[in-house]
Amino acid sequence: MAVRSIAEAAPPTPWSKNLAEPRIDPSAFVHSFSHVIGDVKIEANVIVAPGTSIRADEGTPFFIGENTNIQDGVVIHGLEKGRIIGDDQQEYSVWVGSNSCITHMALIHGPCYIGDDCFIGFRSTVFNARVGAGCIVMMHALIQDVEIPPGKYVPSGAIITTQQQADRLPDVQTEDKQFAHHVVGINQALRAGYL
Amino acid sequence: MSVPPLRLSHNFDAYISGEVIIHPSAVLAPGVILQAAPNSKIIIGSGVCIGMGSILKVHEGTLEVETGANLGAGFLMVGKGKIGANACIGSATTIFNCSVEPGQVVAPGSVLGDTSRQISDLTTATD
Amino acid sequence: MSVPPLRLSHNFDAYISGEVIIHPSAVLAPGVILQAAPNSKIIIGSGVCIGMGSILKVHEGTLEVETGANLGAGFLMVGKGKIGANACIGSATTIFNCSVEPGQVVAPGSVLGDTSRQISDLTTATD
Repeated sequence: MAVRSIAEAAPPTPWSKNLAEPRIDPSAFVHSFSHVIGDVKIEANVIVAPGTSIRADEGTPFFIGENTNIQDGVVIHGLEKGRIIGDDQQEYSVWVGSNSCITHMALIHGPCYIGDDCFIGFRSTVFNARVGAGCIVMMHALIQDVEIPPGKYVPSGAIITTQQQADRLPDVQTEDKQFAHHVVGINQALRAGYL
Repeated sequence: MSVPPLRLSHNFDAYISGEVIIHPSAVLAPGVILQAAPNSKIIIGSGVCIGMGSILKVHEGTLEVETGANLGAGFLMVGKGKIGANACIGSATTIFNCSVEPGQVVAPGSVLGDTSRQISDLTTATD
Repeated sequence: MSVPPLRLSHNFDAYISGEVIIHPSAVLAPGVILQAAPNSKIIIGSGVCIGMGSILKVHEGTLEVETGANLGAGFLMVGKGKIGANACIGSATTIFNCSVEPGQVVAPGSVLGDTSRQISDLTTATD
């Protein structure tokens, strides 16, 4: 489905005079009730649901890898300062890998790296952090100023703000994957409404 | 427990899709999203008040909000269930596949119906 | 405590009089009455949700409802005071000349700020 007029150039600011525009793969679906602003690269088969705000108007650029799913009410934004290194060894304000799921009302605030095959649960916040591939973060969690190794599980309500806490997180288990898969499955059912 | 700050929606319209029945006296704040998948529905009763940026989604069965219920700003409900009459749900609350009794008050920032694995020995894990 | 049943107003519109400032993202359910006397005012913040048939009146000073607060159906507030951000007030609650802290939860049917004489040996006396 064609991207509509919601993909906008970032407004000129004191720190950025160029009006970068989003680059969105034609196979991606960006709902008309969402905002994608500035230097945002969106890869194949990504879904951006209604009510999301992906604004590269301060920290920039953003990358969203293929098959990743950005659910309703998600906000992606970045601080002016601070960059992370993406999987292509370039600098980004926000990198989200492939086959990940950013669920309803999550806040992804750069500088921030989220690897491939990650699940970020309802209303969780990731800010100034790296979340390694295959991590599952449940609901209402806060991840800030840490680097979470790949394959870790963050339970609902956890507040992970020191590296020591991050290093002690348990590994993802099969039941965690099933739960995350269930939540993603719900969204697949609802997707019929968009397309 | 930490929840992202509430933000003002860019969209002053509500986004409604699927079988959604809203009583004419119910009010929806800006940026509300109501979405029912095929073979499921959402029913919003009389006098219901739904706060800014709330999201209600159901993928199977019925999600019903009974008369006089108030859903605070940034409310999120996913899955079937019933919010009882005159219930009052604090802002930034998440409800997953469950119901709230009539007249009940739910603290802001709560999570109801979360059946994911809890880790008791993380000192950082909260209730 | 016994409270009369809430009923849906016949009038879907809110009645507003005096200096009343309402953020555009706030929502008022049907039958809400907001009334500020001369030299007093009412301020309703962003994302606030005011349930059906609620009445807020101030005769001197300021009555403020902060961002994200949720006032259940049939809420009554008389006099100056502040309902703190994200507070959640159960239905049919009465607040008289006092304030509620941010994030606080108030049970339905509560009375706050009642300084009238209590009679302890009446079996009908409530909490």
